[in-house]
Amino acid sequence: MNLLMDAPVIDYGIMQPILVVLGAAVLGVLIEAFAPRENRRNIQLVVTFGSLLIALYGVVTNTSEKHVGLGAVNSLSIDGPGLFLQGVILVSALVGAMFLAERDIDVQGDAFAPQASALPGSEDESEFTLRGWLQTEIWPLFLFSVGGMLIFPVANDFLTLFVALEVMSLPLYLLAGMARRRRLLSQEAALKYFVLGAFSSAFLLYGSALLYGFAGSVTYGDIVTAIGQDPGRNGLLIVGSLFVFVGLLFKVGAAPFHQWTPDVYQGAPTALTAFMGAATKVAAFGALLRVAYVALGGLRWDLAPVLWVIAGLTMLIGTVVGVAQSDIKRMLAYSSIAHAGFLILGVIAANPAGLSGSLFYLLAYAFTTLGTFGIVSLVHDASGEANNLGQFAGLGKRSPLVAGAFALFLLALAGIPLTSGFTGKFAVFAAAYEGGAAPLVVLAVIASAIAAFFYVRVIVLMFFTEPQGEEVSVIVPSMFTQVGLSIAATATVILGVMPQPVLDLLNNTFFIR
Amino acid sequence: MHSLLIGLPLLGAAVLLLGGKRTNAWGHYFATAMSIGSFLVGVASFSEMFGLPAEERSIEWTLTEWISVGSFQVPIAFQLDQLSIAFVLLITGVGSLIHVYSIGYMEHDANRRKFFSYLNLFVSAMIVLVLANNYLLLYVGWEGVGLASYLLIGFWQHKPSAATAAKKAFVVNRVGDIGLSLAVMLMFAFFGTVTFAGVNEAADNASEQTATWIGLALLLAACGKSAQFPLQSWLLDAMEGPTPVSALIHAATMVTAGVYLIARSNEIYNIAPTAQLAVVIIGSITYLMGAVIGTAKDDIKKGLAGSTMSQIGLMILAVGLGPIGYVFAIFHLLTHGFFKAGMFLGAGSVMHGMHDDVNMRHYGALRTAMKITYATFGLGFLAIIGIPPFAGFWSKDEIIKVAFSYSPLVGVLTLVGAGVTAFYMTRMMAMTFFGTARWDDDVHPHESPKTMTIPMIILAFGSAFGGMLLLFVADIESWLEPVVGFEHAHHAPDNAILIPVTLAVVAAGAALGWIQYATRDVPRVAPADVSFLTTAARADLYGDAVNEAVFMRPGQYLTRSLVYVDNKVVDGAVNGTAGFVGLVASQLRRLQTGYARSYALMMVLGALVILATAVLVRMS
Amino acid sequence: MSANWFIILSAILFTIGAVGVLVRRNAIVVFMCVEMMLNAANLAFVTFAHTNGNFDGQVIAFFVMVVAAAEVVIGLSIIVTIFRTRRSASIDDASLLKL
Amino acid sequence: MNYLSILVALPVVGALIVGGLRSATDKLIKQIGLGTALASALVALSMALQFDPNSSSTLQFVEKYDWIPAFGVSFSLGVDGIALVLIVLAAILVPVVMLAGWNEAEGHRGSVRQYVVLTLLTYSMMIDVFAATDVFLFYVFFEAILIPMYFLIGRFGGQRATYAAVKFLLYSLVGGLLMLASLVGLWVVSREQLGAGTFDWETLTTLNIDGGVQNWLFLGFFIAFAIKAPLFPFHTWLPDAAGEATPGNATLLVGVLDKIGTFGMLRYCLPLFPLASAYFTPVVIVLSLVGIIYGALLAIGQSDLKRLIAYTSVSHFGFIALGIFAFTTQGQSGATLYMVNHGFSTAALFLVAGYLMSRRGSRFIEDFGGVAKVAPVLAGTFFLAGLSSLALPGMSSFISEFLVLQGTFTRYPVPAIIATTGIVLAALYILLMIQRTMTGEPTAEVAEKVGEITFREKIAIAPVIAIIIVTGFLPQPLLNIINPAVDRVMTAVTATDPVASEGVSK
Repeated sequence: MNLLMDAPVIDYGIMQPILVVLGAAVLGVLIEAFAPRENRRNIQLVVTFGSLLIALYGVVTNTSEKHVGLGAVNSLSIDGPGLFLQGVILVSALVGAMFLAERDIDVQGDAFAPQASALPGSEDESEFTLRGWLQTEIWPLFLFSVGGMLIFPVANDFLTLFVALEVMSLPLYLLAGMARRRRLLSQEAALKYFVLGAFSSAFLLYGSALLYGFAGSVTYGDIVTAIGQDPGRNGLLIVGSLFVFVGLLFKVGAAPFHQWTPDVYQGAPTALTAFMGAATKVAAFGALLRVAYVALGGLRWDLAPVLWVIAGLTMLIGTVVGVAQSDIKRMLAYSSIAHAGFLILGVIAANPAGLSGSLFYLLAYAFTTLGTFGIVSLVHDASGEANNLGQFAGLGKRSPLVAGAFALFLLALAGIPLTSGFTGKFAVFAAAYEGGAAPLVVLAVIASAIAAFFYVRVIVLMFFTEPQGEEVSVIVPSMFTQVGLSIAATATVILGVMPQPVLDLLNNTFFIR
Repeated sequence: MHSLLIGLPLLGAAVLLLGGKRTNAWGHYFATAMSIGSFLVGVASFSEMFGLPAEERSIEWTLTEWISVGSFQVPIAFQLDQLSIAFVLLITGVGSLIHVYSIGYMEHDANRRKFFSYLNLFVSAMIVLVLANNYLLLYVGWEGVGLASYLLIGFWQHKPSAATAAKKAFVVNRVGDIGLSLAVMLMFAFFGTVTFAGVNEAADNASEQTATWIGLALLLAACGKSAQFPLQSWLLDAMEGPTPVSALIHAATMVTAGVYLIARSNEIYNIAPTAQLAVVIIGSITYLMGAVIGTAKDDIKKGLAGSTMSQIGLMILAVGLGPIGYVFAIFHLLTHGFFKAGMFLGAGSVMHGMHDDVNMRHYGALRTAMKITYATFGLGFLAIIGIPPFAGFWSKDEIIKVAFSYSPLVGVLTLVGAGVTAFYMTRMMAMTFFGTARWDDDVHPHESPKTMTIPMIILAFGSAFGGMLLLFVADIESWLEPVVGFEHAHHAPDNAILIPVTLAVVAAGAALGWIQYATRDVPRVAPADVSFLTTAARADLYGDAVNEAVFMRPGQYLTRSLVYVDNKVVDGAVNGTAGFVGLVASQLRRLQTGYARSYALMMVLGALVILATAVLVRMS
Repeated sequence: MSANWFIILSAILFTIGAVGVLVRRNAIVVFMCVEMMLNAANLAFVTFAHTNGNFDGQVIAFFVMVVAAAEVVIGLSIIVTIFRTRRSASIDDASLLKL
Repeated sequence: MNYLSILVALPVVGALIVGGLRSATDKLIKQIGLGTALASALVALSMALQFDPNSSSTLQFVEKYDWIPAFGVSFSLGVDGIALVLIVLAAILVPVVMLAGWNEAEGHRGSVRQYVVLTLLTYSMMIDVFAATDVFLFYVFFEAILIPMYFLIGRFGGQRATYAAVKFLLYSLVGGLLMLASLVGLWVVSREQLGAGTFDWETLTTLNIDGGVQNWLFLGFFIAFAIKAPLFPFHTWLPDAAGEATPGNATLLVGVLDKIGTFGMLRYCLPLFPLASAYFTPVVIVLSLVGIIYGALLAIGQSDLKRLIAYTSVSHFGFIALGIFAFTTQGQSGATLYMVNHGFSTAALFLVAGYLMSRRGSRFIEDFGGVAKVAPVLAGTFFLAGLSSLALPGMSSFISEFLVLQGTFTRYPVPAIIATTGIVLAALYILLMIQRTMTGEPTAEVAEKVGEITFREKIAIAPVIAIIIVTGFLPQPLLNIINPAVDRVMTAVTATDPVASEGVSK
């Protein structure tokens, strides 16, 4: 008996982005422990932005050198789509970090409570506020989440998927509950997010267990092979794959697993919502696409009807209920639900065009989401952020630039040509039509029309309605937010007008297993 | 050179309209000169044509390509033949006289320049109408004269009645224009051409059905322009225009365009007996209607308008009789042009002297105050009732003769009409120039200036001798033969007793009128207790009432309802959809209870539903 | 003894956990129900590892336990914070965010 | 010479200059705007002169640049006769509108600078839409043009401008999205048949699409165009939008922008989906007829000048659609000419109505009356515009209306007869309006406020009136440009003109 074993050969280069971000997160924890309070923020910022940039550099070099393959003993599949998704997540994280780092909007500091453990309204809290302390723990938490997100879409087995899911979600649960203002709502959002998130991940896990029972392995490639061989035990396969879908569809915010979205989007600090809305959706859809295309590719015809129902329901609920919202963040949350519906079309398409279309869509969506929430965070009244739709009235007159940018993002969300949203929509719809889902495309078009109504309503409010009631003001933010918003706006325009380079990148890229 | 016929008056209109106030001083002279110039060109053309053998008299010339799409090719091209030169001379001749007359008549009107520009516009459009070598270009002239008529009826547009009358004339004419449009479309659809020559050629082997449809469509057009039943109602209102306009457009020329159109399309009608019959019926009805209306009008112009309607009805009746009728219809049209224009000018002269009062009950015994007017009007009177040897006798007598040869019934109708005509014309004559003076003290009747009387005198000559000139000197029967195909073989048999009978009927009518209105006192206010027929005639035989009840009121109701429907139903459907979405949204929103456990429940239910879906799909 | 019984047991545990989430108000209990669902999955993994004849399932069970432990940390901290703020551990009390 | 890119770029450059000159006075801004528009008009006219009607190629002045090769999308421009005349229409109307509505932008929410910039952007996009030979590119500008127009209506409109602008935007957007669905389908079909998806219009016309699929794809395009044009029952946004917009914007909207709808039918619906076009012809004809009569009746019932003109356009668009779906050369050439003529006559009506309304400060008919007495030249101009709208022979609109009717009659006699009744209603709505506004004794307010037409106003409107009258007698130069393009459409739908059954064989 040979107790020696061959050490697995691990390609660290391919995992560089993940390792850098997670390593930086660990470093961040140490900084919290050892660095003096007054320096922490600056050090954390350097670590965060530095690690994100290094990771992004890694993704870019891996992409340009076509350095792809399975990593970490087949548990990661870092292929073309995977690298693209990691890139999108990292860029979203960079822009999101800029919003998180913003201190000029709120006179008291950044968007997070000075000490999350202090009771809201307690003397402790006001003292911390007075001292101008910041909760710098958000940075390692943020980096852990980003690390989870980087793994999530490239996970090549269900265990890695589950672990990545938790790594990316757990910090977000916490961060969602740490808003500086309206702490009660923030904590409630955290609780709901956590309970429902844990509930859904239990489904995902149990589904994985059943699939393991079916195929004898949790690796995607083995499962799809097993499906091809048809070993019987179809009950395990169907229930298992549906439970996995429940977990993933929860994360992407598809109906009927969407109900956490408005509550959490509204309750969480807006800067975090921006990051979460963009990056979580990207990571979750990346994982969903991979599971659907790779692990369950052979099950397409059993899953297609289910996904048709979900897609239709999601699009309609997202758009129709969105019409009735009066809080801008909730409205945008419903918009994100609608977009999840559109994106499921790309999953249903089940063809290379569907994959590349969805990826493009995700890239476009990430920037518009960051942009919209970024701008929402700028509009304030006396008590903090002004989230009521009515308070946006007359914004066009007060600060045309911000209103103009907001209009741009909204039009992109609506899918108006020459914005990124249109290109993405077109790509996904075309793929779905080709994949035989023409009726869903028509439904998607109708849903887009309904959605257009509430996007346009905001534009009308900003440009054509006289402001009434209390004065709201648009805060001029620091360089962080300015740069972040500029990136988002520029990308939105470029992806609408000149999408070809990105499309080239996505052309002929497909999952490996 | 022939294009100058159109060009000169068009130039006149353009110079006056574009020149604006700068031309105020000399505009009316310029316009008159243009009209006279056009007349001279017409005379020159005529004399040139006169010297040529019959088959070479018709000439055509093309100005430019107009419309060419696929096989639909229409040039701007003209045709001057025996028929059109007759009209040209009438239009420019009478037109020039009326220009001259208007110099005096409109002297004090601030917008005299505009008036003359419209007159010039009318003359040029009317000449386009009669010179066009195809139906589409004819259409341009057709609506062009309609436009001029609209502008001139509504010339005093600050009077609401004038504006309304103008609009009414145009709209009713447009109804007729549907007919002309359809006729042109039918021609192209079935014959592939819309030129007179092409249609005539195609008519040789056209089916009777096609010809009938075209014939009926053209009749509708003629009804509109010539104020024939059932589109007659606009003509009486058109008297809101200045009197020279009534004389030129609504008596001598434009309203006879329908007769021209039917005569011009004789080859179509010749193979469509049904359409011919319809023409005769329409003509007959209008002939009698107009006459009856004429008996009851106290407004001298409206009386004359009724008479015009009636006389054109007679012409239409005549053109419906086929080849034997065309010549006499045109003949009557020309003589009518003289005497009716003359009488209208006379009426204008009377009004001029009577402070623009048109009510004959306020006239009486004017023969002494306005001698020239009296004499010229009297000659017109003799001509219209058909006393030999005046103009009307020759043309009217021939039509009655032909009508009898066509059908005794139509013959008797024409005879009755002649009697009624004699009655109402005598009435008019008597009420205006005879009896006792009934005018107010502040009115001082006086003769009109020379610019007005000279045209009247010239036209009176026409009323007196025009018939004989045309019949014996110009030999109108053989002159028109190449165009309308006068059939000597079927020439109506001379009916020896018809002339005396006709004269007797005319005399009876005239006598009745004389007894009624010259020998008895005419009340200054129209008596109210009159027979039903009189009441009806005063109300234009309820033509307007019917229009109002059948078209106007329901139309107004319809438009009002549609405005409502458009706002509430059509637009409402769209807004309703939006509202529905909103309603669904507010209901669905309630699912968002805020309780995490209910969200979890929804997730479990969702999981079960998709599980069920998958199982169902699997099983099916 | 057939492995099926273990799977049925795990399914029952999972269902109890799920129903517990739906019916219990106390946030801690709800949370424990979720943990029960995770453990039901663990049971299934281990059972399937046995039937499949490889160790993957058993290894996964350890991973899940670690993750579950992390989840507990996060979960309890959130619940405790809320309890301190609201003086209530009822999950239904947190229902300000709605509609 | 790259006429088309110059035409597209010039207004954008103008807009950038105007947008960039922060210190410029309103007057200078307007002058720059007008100058740009005039320069573009010159370019457009010289392009029209270079156009060879008898060329063997479908499109001329073709320019093609890759844009999104992944989707087979290129930035390709080119014109056939139909597109050319519409571009020329736009190029003439924009400077006219700018001059006629010189002071239009004042007193609104938006600034003069915004007004000029938005107008120029709209102008550039109009050219794009008409000149695009890539269906995707067409769609992009079809939608994108909504944005400047939306702001033009919303920021420079009347009291209910916001409502009208939103209505306009949402209607058009819904139509556009349906078209997007069809666009997607078309692309997928092209991918299946050609291997690589393309949006090149000429290539797409060669596809062989299954009849059932054609029907669905046709509907997406058609409804979008029917909303844009607009046909009954998709018309209700137009009276609101045109009623609230300034006269100049209403002119651009109804005179040019709405032509995209009918242009689209002729350019896209018919050649791309010939079978479906034939299949849906009865429906379209019924909608057109209803539109003709319904629009006219509603026009009669209006009390607001601008809404009245908008409803007359609903009627006129019925004629245009009728002509297109008559499938005869006369019908389609007539419809194309109708688009141009309607552009000019509507422009004349809206602009002169604008002159009137700016003087009186009201857009309601009841507030006028007797204008002819106080401002005869203004009244005369309005009257001429009205005559053009009621298609008086001798006006250009007569030619096109008659061609449409004639073209329809040879194939569908009964619809043509019904449509012909529209000419009576046209006379009614125009003359009633003229009577109510122009005739009678002027009221005190009219006498006080309504002055004679000014020199600037005369200069602005004169070219329009001149074109209306001259092309009434000389339409053939235009028809010569249009006819070959229409012949190609007829070939594409494999339609031939009916033959005169009792004609003389020569």
